[in-house]
Amino acid sequence: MRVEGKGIIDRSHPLRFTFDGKSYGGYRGDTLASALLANDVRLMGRSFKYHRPRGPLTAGSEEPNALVEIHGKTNQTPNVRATMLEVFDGLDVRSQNRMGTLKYDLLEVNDLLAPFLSAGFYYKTFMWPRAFWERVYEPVIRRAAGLGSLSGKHDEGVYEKAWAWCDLLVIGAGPTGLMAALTAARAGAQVILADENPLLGGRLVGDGGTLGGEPAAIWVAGVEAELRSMPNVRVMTRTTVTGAYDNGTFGALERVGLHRPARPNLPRECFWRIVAKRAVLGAGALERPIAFPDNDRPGILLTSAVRTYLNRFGVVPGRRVTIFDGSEAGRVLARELMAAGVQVAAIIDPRAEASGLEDCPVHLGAQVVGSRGRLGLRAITVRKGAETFEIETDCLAMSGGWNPSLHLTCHMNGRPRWSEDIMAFVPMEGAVPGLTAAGAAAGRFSTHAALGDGKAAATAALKDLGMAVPDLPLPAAEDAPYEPRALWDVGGEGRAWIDFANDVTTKDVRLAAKENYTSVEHMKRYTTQGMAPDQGKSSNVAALAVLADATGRSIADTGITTFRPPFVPVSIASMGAGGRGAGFAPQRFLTSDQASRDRGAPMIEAGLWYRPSYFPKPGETGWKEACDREVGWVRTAVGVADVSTLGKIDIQGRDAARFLDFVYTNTFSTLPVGRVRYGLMLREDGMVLDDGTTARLGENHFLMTTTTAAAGLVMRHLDFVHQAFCADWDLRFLSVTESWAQFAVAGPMARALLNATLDAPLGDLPFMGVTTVRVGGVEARLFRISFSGEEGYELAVPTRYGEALFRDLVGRAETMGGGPYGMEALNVLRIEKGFITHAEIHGRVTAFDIGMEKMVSAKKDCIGKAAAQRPGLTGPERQQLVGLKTHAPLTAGAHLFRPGAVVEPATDEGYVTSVCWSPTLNCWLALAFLADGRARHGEQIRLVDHLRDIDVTCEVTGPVFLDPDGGRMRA
Amino acid sequence: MRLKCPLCGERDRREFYYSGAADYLSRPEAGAAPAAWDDYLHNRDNPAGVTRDLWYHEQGCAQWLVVTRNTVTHEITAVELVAGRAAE
Amino acid sequence: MRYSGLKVITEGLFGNKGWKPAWRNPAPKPAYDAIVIGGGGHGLSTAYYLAKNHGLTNIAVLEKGYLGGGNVGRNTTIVRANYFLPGNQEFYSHSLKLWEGLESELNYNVMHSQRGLINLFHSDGQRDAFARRGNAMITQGDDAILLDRDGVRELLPWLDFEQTRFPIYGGLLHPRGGTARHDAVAWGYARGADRRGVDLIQNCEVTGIDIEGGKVVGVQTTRGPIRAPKVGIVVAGRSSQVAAMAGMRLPIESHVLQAFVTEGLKPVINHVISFGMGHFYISQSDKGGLVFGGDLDFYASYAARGNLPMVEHVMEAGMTLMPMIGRARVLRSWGGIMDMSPDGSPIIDKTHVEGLYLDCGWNYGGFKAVPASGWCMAHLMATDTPHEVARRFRLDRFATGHLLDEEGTGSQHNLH
Amino acid sequence: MPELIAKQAWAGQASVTKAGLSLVPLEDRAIWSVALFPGGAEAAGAVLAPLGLGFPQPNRWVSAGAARLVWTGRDQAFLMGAEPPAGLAGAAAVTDQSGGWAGVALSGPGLAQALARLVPVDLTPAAFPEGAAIRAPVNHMSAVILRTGAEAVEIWVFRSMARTLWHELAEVLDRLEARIAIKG
Repeated sequence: MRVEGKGIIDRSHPLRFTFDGKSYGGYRGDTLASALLANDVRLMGRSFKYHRPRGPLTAGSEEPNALVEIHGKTNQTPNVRATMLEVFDGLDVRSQNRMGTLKYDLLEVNDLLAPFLSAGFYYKTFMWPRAFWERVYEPVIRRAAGLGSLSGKHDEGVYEKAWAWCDLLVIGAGPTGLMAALTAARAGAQVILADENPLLGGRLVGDGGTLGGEPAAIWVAGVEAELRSMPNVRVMTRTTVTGAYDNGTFGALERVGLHRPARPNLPRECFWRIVAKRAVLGAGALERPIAFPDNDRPGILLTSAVRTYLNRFGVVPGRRVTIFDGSEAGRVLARELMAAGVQVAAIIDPRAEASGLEDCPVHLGAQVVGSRGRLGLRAITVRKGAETFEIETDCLAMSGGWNPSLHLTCHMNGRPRWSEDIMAFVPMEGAVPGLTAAGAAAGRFSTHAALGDGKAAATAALKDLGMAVPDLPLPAAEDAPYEPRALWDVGGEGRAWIDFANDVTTKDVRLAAKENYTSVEHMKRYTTQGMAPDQGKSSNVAALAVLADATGRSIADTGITTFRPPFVPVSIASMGAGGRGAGFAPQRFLTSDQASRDRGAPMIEAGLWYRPSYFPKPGETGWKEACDREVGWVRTAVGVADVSTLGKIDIQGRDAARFLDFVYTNTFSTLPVGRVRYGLMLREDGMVLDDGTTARLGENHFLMTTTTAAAGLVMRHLDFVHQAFCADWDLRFLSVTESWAQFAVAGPMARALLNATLDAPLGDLPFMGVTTVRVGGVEARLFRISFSGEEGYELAVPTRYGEALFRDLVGRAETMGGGPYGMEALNVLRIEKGFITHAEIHGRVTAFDIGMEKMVSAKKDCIGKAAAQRPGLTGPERQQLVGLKTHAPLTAGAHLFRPGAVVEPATDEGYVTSVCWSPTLNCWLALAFLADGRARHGEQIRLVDHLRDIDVTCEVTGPVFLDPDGGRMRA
Repeated sequence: MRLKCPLCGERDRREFYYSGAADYLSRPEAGAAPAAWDDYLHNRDNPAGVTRDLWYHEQGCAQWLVVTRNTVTHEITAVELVAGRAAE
Repeated sequence: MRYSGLKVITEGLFGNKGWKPAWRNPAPKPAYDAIVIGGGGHGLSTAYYLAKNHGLTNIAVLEKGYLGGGNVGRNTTIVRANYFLPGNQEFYSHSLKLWEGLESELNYNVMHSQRGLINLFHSDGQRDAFARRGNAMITQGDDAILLDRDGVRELLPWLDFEQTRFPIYGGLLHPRGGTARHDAVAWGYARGADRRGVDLIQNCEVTGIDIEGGKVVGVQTTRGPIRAPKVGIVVAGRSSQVAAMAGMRLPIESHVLQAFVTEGLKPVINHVISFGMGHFYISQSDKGGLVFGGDLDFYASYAARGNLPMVEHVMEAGMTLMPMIGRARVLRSWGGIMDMSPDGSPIIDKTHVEGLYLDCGWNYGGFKAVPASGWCMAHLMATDTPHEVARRFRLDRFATGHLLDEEGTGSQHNLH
Repeated sequence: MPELIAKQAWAGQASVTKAGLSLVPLEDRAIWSVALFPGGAEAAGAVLAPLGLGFPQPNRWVSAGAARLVWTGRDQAFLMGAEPPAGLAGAAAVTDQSGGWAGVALSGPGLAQALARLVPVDLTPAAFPEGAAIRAPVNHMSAVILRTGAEAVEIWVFRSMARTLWHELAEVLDRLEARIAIKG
């Protein structure tokens, strides 16, 4: 119910939302949980395993129970914490993990079957009959498990990623964080203050006490105003720091647009990478529940949560409140409730001696040992000595003490230390270099300690950074000593929940111990404690305590499981922002791109580039027809193709030739100026890295080409060889791939086309020659090289002329009975000629395997030469490049067997790497690797492709099918 | 993780390519015994502690770097240019 | 104690009070017939098969932490036999067959779920490479189906088929591929080994290997010296350190591999799916979490934790391939320490020390290998001869060039 | 004989103003890589001095009139907006990069916020002052970024990636504008 006069919600902004189709009212500033509780709705979810009715336990991001689905126009978001979801007009929320309605969930039957569903039960059954696992058991289990649902539709939401840098990152804007931020801000440091709530203040908001003699909210507002006015401070609300990574890098999730209706271009969330020189962890502490039978009913909350609902939202989750708390905090809550006109039925205090309270019965030396109420709390059972009695209540506030929020200090393997003083784990110092835990996060709980700690942590950090720090006065604040509590489990027969989210009870932990899953990690994994959406935030210590008790060890000796990033769950979409659609990798476009698209060419991806697959003509039925036509053009007339994607590396210096001799297997120092040579490059392990041609443009000037796919790889390799082994040589090189547009002109009429195009007729340019020419007045480079086997040239012009030249060349080719050709034709042309690509040089082949061992110069060392001589890389068992020829269709990826042999691994002799239908030779061709293949030309071999049901016999040939002497290229 | 490139300054790990231990800098002489090549290419101290390894500032200055760092804590204690070694 | 559905019911009716410890906590004896260093998946299965297949029961597993605390408890649980190089294909084929009988073998439900694994491809070249793989798998006796784009769409209609950056061309479906519950595998082998008399000794770190005259005679541990004529090193993640105790320098570099799990969700992904153009693979656990991962962080590390660049890369790849998972939230990320070898394949071999054996270099393929690795390591330790399906996993193959490089990326350890 | 019409990297691309930021495509200009050979610094310096350009320190750029010399790597700079003077040849490898790069100018009060969405380097004025130039990624693309004014930078990427660069920057501006709208 809503309490008048309490809370800092904006009552001037009423709004309406729906929960499970029913409309409710709330105010701006409400969370879904507070708004529903204000409407007396306590039941908000169903538990994971037993489908127990559940309401909120907390008022924060650690909420284990109140998880809901948000439904939008195009999508839905599962597992949203009702305690963090800010309501807005039109918000459509539905409960999840139920079969039927939230009130009548058919899977509640699991709760009756609980005796058979104890920890790890599934490891002991469902084993027979074997085939039933995938068919019966697993589908049933899977359907029952899980929480909310994804829609199965693409997430069309907008997400963002960003970077931020600062001197000091302050995590949490409670008293610790505010004081730390203010100290650093006044010192002039670059400060980022991040808090996951929409409001600053932390527990100062939830507890609503005083500071410096005024209501805490006034002090908070003053600090906030000052911080927001300073250019060196960035205040990030709704921002949870989710992970601590190396060298001062933090991940943080900002909920940018989740608290309001969707708006075009407005990110839902932004994932921040914050780089901080120093950080202060002022994340506060999380309160612990107490395990007693049936402690999970809606209406049973943590003391701090009840206080937050009262002070921040003006809401009480019931009308008759009881409090189970062994500290003065319970008394404070009782007074606050009574002052607000709420009835407090009783305080149950396990301590034998403690203060009383006016107008409220206090049961000392008592414990809550049970509860009643199917869909929400109606009564609790209290045991005091030998006596048990029931108290009617619809809201129980409980507190088992506090755990410092030290999660981030574990992200880099820091191991928290058990403190008997506060009966809790405290952070290991220095666990995250540069980060200091302060205030409650360090186990110092009073407001005064938090303020002082925040100031001290900031001061130390700034001194580290060499900055002068002003001495800020601390406002007077509560400084009560912390009363450590060690009541984890009241015992008793019923099921007492430890991990609400994963339905783990004290019995489960004890069973794990009994079965010798006694390592804390074994217990966690066997019971699944701590593996639910809340990562065990509220259950961790209680589980350890019960395990310690069951195994007769201390908690310190039992140890703790590790908290891993992220601190709160983070959407895949936010951390993957930018990946959707085409954003995963940059798109690279050729200068001829538009010209190719104008001709209807389908574009395919190749090494980030888009290249035309083929150029369709009206009346053609598919790619193959177009491809055959384009191949025909090159074989009989002339074809033009954009080959600008090949890597081009400009190499200069007096030692350039010497360098090429070192990185290529063959020799380049002997190459005359004006000539081009094919080169083979190895990795240091002896395998072929890449191949390509290199031209000598001048005595000390070379131009290397690489394959498209390996361009970056080769550059990195050359940089390594240069910098590691010959940095002092007279040598520089640079990629010029982007500076030149380069077009292959190939076919019997290539020279005629060039003569019509170039400013001066082409003289006697020999095969493998290079020269400078002019085209349209523009200086260009002309290489006489061929990847088709025909008389071929590659004409390169500065990139800005690429599109014009392509259109011109294609236009002229068409008047000569040719035209443009795409990747498909290019592939057929090269297979007919036996030229290899990365289909053949796939990283497992040597120069020997592809028949190029003679290209490895005996006269010099080169990268990869030594390792290539290992016995396993040169023996007869190596598979060698061959050609295959037949009239039946072939497939790449098929394997080769001797005709008549049984098809089994032992008889597998090789595989096919590339195939094509050759319109030139009117048969199917393949390149393949075959054991001892070079000695087997002329043999028949059986090609088996199980996947595509192909089984044909082929003739083994040399890899060069067409014009093996190369007469056409040299024509 | 951030590396302080001697030329570009401190940069995020995503700008760098990693290739392995600094052993790759000690290339055997041509004609060295096969065992020397095996060691060079394959065998590693692989310490759980301080190591020296090779990083390439691919998205920056294109320099190869020798980084001294701890494989357990990820603490980085030195970053040097591979090309600068000759001048040492 | 034998586990069964009936046992679960009777125990349930009587308050679950009769369950017995899954294994004992024995004190180390002064000597054993054989010692397995490492109580992870591979070590436990080695011990199990030493006892079961070779009758060696006076043996101990020495674990410095808790059983199953290494990579067997921090992987993405994928089980498959989709290798194409001789040496790998027969080994993983054997392993998958062992998986298929593991529940009844161990009387422990490891939840091996053969839900099918789909490797997507995004170009003609990738299709050809996967076809080569699929044909090798079938020749080996395993299963594979080549799906075209429509075939993939039928199974996974929610992939982004309109995505233009790396369009989906098709996929190689391996129907017998799937997942298993990782911890259960370690626990099942542990319980099975314990029941056959093997001493599983936790919190017992090996600090030295005793060698006399070229023969192993025992080990030094934090719980005292233990003698044994045969010692197996099965400590992926720490192989270099333990092998160094015997004077060996291994062809291993240790790297961190991250993995991720989301909050529980109702069933939405029924296969194991792998992206061909970025580092991303995913499945959904029986509990409902999406379990996924990518590639190494790529720098040598023993920290068992990673950094954001690979986290973001994996998430971006996921959003490229299947944007329907965008609103699932990552609950936890973690890292394992991978023994990366120079060809991406493992080592199961004798060493230069008589009686000292090595099982390491599992790169990030160790989980699915757990049964066969133990089977073959046990065979090697018991008979001093390599098992037929593991005979190519030699320690000297890098020196000799008899490589098993499935990725084709060469001797750089982190590229496999 | 063909008439080759040069095409600008950004032909047809209009400027965008949004979220207080202005995104303007830059005209192609002469770009020459000047990479010093070992020991070539002095000789190159002597040749460049008459142009009013000293060889820049790492992460800096210098200018004289329309000519700039921008650090781009170890002993390497890009000469932009001018043809290389004769005489550099023996001292440095000189390579034409003109037309191989596409540049945009981004300016306005939200500059640092926009850049922080794509570049993993602190480009706030204190860390990236006037006269600074760096090699850094813009999302997944390699780039050269120059501070050209108190609230202005130029970003140059490979020409083939121009469309991707534009798309990513335009998207950032859209989102910043939407963020501004809900603040108001």
